[in-house]
Amino acid sequence: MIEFHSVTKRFPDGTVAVDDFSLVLPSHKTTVFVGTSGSGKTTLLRMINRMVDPTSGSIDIDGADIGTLDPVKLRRSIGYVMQNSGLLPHRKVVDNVATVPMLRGMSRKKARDEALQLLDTVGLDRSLAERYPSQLSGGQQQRVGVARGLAVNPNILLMDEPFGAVDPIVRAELQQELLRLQHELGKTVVFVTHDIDEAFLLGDQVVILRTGGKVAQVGSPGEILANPADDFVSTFVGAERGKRSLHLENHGAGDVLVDGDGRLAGVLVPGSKAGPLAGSGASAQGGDPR
Amino acid sequence: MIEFHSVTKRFPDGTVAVDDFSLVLPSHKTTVFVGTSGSGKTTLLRMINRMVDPTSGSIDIDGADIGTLDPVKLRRSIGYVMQNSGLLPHRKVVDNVATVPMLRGMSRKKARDEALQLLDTVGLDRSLAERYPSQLSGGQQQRVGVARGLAVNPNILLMDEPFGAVDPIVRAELQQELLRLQHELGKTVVFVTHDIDEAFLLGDQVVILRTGGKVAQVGSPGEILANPADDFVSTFVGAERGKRSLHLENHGAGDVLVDGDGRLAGVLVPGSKAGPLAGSGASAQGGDPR
Amino acid sequence: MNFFAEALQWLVDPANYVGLNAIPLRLAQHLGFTVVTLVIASAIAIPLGFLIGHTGRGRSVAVASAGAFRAIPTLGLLTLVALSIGIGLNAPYIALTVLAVPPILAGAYTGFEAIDRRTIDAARAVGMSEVQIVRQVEVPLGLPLLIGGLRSAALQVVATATLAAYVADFGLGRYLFAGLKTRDYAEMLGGSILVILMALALEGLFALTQRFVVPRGVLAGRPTDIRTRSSRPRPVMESAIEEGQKNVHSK
Amino acid sequence: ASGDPLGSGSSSSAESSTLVVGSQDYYSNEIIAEIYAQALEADGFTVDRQFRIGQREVYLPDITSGKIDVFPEYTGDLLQVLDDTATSGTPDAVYSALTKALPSGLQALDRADASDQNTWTVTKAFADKYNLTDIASLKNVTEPITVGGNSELETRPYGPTALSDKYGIVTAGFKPVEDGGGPLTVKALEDGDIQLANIYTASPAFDSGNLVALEDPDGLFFPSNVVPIVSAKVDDKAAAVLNKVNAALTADTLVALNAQSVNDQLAADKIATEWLKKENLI
Amino acid sequence: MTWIWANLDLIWDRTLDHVVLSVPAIVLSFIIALPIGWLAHRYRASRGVILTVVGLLYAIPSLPLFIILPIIVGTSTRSPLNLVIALTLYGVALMVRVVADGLASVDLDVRQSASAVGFSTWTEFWQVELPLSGPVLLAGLRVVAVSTVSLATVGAVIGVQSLGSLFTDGFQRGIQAEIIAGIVATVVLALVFDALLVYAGRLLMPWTRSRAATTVTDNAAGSVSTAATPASENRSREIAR
Ligand SMILES: Nc1ncnc2c1ncn2[C@@H]1O[C@H](COP(=O)(O)OP(=O)(O)OP(=O)(O)O)[C@@H](O)[C@H]1O
Ligand SMILES: Nc1ncnc2c1ncn2[C@@H]1O[C@H](COP(=O)(O)OP(=O)(O)OP(=O)(O)O)[C@@H](O)[C@H]1O
Ligand SMILES: [Mg+2]
Ligand SMILES: [Mg+2]
Repeated sequence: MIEFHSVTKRFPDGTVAVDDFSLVLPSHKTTVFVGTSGSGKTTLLRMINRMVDPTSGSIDIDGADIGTLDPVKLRRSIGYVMQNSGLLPHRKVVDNVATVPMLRGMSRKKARDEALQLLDTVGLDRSLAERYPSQLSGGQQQRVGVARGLAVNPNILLMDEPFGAVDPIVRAELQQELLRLQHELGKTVVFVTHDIDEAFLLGDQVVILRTGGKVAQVGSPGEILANPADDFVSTFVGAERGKRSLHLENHGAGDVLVDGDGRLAGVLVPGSKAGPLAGSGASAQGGDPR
Repeated sequence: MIEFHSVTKRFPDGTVAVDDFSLVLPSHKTTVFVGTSGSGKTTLLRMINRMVDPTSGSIDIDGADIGTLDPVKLRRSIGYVMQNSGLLPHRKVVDNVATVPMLRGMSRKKARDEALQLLDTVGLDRSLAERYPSQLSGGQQQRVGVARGLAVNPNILLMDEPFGAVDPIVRAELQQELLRLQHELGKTVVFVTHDIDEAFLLGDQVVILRTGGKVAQVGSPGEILANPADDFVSTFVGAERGKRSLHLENHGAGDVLVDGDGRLAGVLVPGSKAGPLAGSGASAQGGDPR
Repeated sequence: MNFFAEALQWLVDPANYVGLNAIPLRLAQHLGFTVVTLVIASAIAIPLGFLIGHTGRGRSVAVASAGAFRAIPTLGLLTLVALSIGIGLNAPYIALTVLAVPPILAGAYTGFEAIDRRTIDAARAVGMSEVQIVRQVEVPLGLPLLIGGLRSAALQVVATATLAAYVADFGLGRYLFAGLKTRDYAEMLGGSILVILMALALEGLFALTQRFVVPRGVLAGRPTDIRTRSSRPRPVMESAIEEGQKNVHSK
Repeated sequence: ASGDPLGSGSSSSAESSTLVVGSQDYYSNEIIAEIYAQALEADGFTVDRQFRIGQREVYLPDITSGKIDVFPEYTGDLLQVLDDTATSGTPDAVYSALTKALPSGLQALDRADASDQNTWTVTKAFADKYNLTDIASLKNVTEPITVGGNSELETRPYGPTALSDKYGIVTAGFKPVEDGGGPLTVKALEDGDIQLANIYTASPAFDSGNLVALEDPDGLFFPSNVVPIVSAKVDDKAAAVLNKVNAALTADTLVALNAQSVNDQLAADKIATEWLKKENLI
Repeated sequence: MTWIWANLDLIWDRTLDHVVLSVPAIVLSFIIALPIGWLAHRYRASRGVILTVVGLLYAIPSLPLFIILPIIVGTSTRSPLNLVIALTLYGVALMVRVVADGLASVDLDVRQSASAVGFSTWTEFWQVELPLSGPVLLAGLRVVAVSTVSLATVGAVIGVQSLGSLFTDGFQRGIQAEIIAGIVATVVLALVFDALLVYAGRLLMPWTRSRAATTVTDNAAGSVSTAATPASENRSREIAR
């Protein structure tokens, strides 16, 4: 469990990135921070592994104030995945994954063996192990990034827009993969995105931030969509713009669902392939990944 | 009207970017090329203003073979907007917009005056005119890019992933803006994107390309969604993955529409705010741009 | 260090400010020599560098020969040239031009190369002719690196122009040679200090120019609300479908 | 300085029987040094050659500090460096002045007949035109005379100032050619860039017959005979060897040796061996 | 040309002398520049001062430096050590800026992710920043190597034997072949050093090789490699004279 207690972050240049932020992030669940650029998502995330220290307030992990812990040790115990994977370009894939275990003193051989297993876990062929990151596609790089994040079997996994830079189709795949992984592993995931769809798909708890590091709304995806707290949230989730208000339209070959922008959303099918979504659901249902 | 007649492009290194491509792009309509990376979208687009010359085949604009025209003159008569706006970093916003008219011999004063009006057209405050591009946000830069594309009042506007690099929210705004503009101006727009949603929103005619420059399907958004030509198209438009198959789900505060991935798509509303979509529709309906 | 004290004394000695060997005269000669050399070298290197930078052709040849040129010992070249064309300023001009060309050339073409390809592509796409692209886009945007190249060339030429005095009654090098041969170290050190001061002054001048010619838009303020470039890089594109299939196999 | 790991410090090495022979960074000087070295070796001495160690300003400290045991020098040139008040005179006078001026611990052995001294030199054509024979005859010249040579020439007691003071010859200017009267200076003379240059008597440039060294009846220049400067480590036996060699070194010999180096492009050691054999010195 | 065939052993000896002079200078420049460049990179405030002071060294004409250095350092006048020290000074002057720029060229994302996964400052420097600035450092080192080799010839003037001795001697004796041999040998030696450095770079930085082979359009990697070339070329502020 991660707890933010009245955390404020003011950067030396005066920017208030996070303003009096308090929140509990439950264990084994995914919390998603979502918001426009500059709303303090990254700052919040990075305070958890002390890449950034709060100006005031405190953060506890499982009851211990992280301000009292050694930052380097703390970081080695928390998985971190970022956009563009943040892999070390001069190390082979397998060595990238083995980096943190080796920093923690594991022998190179053992760390590499475990790294190979992790490649299986994230669905990467072992034949890629001896390549350099630049020789992989963007989606593959992100998978390696996730594998590295998992390498020390951390309880907490921080993900900063991990799928922000990949093709939409690959992104959808990676999202499903993450749902599957999370279903299996049950980590405490803190996920940052600027894509509300992604937030709703992945988050058990979604935190909508507005510029200046203020919380606009916290809740499960269903709660937010059904009861947006204010106009900002409505706009943000697209409810107001009509994006979320779909209607049926006859359209040559059959009925299609169209949103308020005139955008085709899909077709209405009868059944319910998926289970209930409210509250905790998202991770419990995989759908068909392909 | 732009016509591709059996156009093939083979690059010196042997890559066949476009393979025997024939298509008519109707005037005053938007044609969108959509496809994964490397499918030849950009190459197709750039053949229209002779940034790339076909290896074989020919392209006619309003009946004239462009192969016989002077490339520089041709380009000055066609608007071009690209990702990251392609603005000249060392010129102020207004001078960027005035560039092409001045190249065509317009006086500086007149070109700048017209440029200021164009800023209004694309919804930019005139106070930004004296800034440098790097002092603008990404969305503002793209608007300037569009203004520059419109500066010589071209019949044809080529747009290469113009909104690929901006925030999703800003992107939605820009898309609406483009719909509005197109409604007003009725240019022949050729638009490249890798985002199928964007293609369906903006395109009167959508061309789905597969790697190797082959056409997978051409048609209106409705036609494609209702009758995907093959598995590739299904996968690409997300139909197969279930993304487009929405179903109703009860969900605490009310019924919501959920797709096959378990992703919340929105709520079903009765009315029809929008006109018919099939064939020509998209540009006819603006929604609320903001 | 009384050595330096003597040198300072030499520098302020009024006797060194009169006649044909007066410090101001030597300074003026040295500066003139440096400027002329830079102008000649620029006349050769800048058009060539622009050509290489604009077309991208001949780059590897330029890089390789610049390396070789850099390795040519200037004193050796100077004497060799002087033996065939005689004493006077011509041989030093030639030798020093050889010295100054590589950095200017590199500055010219790297200046062009450092420009975002998309900017040039866009300029071409909106209908600029090649000449217009060079003049209106590449030259202004490439200027900072070109000035940088000129700057390092100037630095080298100022210091090395002392060699002009090897075969001509010219420049601050006269103090160095005269001081060396008569073991008048105060004169030699004083001369060196003058060379260093002139180099410093040129450095400052170039630093200013560089600041002045950098197109303002390139430096001007940070992007305001949205950070397109840094936080939203162009999606890493790939053949998504193919990758999907690969993954099917791997599972 | 003694702790210098890369340095020339063979004087600190254990083999006290080894004699260090040095030479200027000048081919002619190197030939003489090579001759000394080979002669010493032929007599059973061990020799450490430290040749081509720069100009006088660089190596002089090493000679005075005793790091070099044998060094071929030139009487007049060295005397002027050691004593800037010295005046010119006959070769013997200069030689004895030098022996007095040498710092303690150093010794000048017998001087050779061979000398390599400064001259005022003009081209043959120029000499013919104005009927020049000695320095004083320069006053026949009706065109401006530009002087060329190393920088220091300008301020030397035999330089342009002396020409005007002693002979009333006013020169038109000074052009430095920092090659010590080498090929560049000769070329400058031939090109007419300069009319009067300082060239050493032993220069093979005189071989061509295109140059004329003006006579110096008034002793404007210091006679500069070849002389070995030696340290205390050079014992009588070694000194005898060197004196014997020096006795054989005539003025013509030196020019011939230099010509071998320049015209035949032979290396110094070959020239030395050949000459020593020819003179039956080894 | 006959002179060259008759004196190959001499040319070879002078080449060895030249190597002995220039290699220590090149290595020392790198080692000394590393911490100074790191300081300039790490502490923004110190950057201007350090780079200016170091840049001043460029402007010192080599000839007087060779003469004055022994007086200041206390070495013997004609000790090769003087030359090595002087060459090192020039090399450091060049290399400090390169090190600072090289460290700055390391992608911020990579650095941040390294510290995010738990690299300590020290480990991060050695295992991440230093290797990743490798391409820029290499480019700078190549310029240092070439100009050091060129500059070492000036040693001949102060009695330190090197390939420069060939052209001073050839000049005195009017043997053109010898002068040309000296110049050519200098250039060839410089190019050999350059090639060795490039080769060493390939060995030590295998990931830069693989990049060319890849077809993936990776923005981060692309920007690093393209940034490296022009920037480092621009850093060609060598000091051959
Ligand atoms: N080191 C810093 N120094 C000063 N200001 C900073 C720093 N880091 C972030 N900021 C500012 O703090 C605010 C929040 O930044 P943060 O990176 O957390 O936003 P974000 O929500 O992650 O945005 P994005 O979606 O662009 O990644 C922004 O205004 C940003 O400019
Ligand atoms: N100048 C060129 N030389 C060689 N091959 C090229 C060139 N330009 C493009 N290609 C190749 O042609 C193919 C099509 O490229 P194109 O840029 O048209 O694709 P795209 O659909 O626009 O991709 P993206 O979505 O990445 O922009 C690719 O395989 C590309 O590598
Ligand atoms: Mg962020
Ligand atoms: Mg493209």
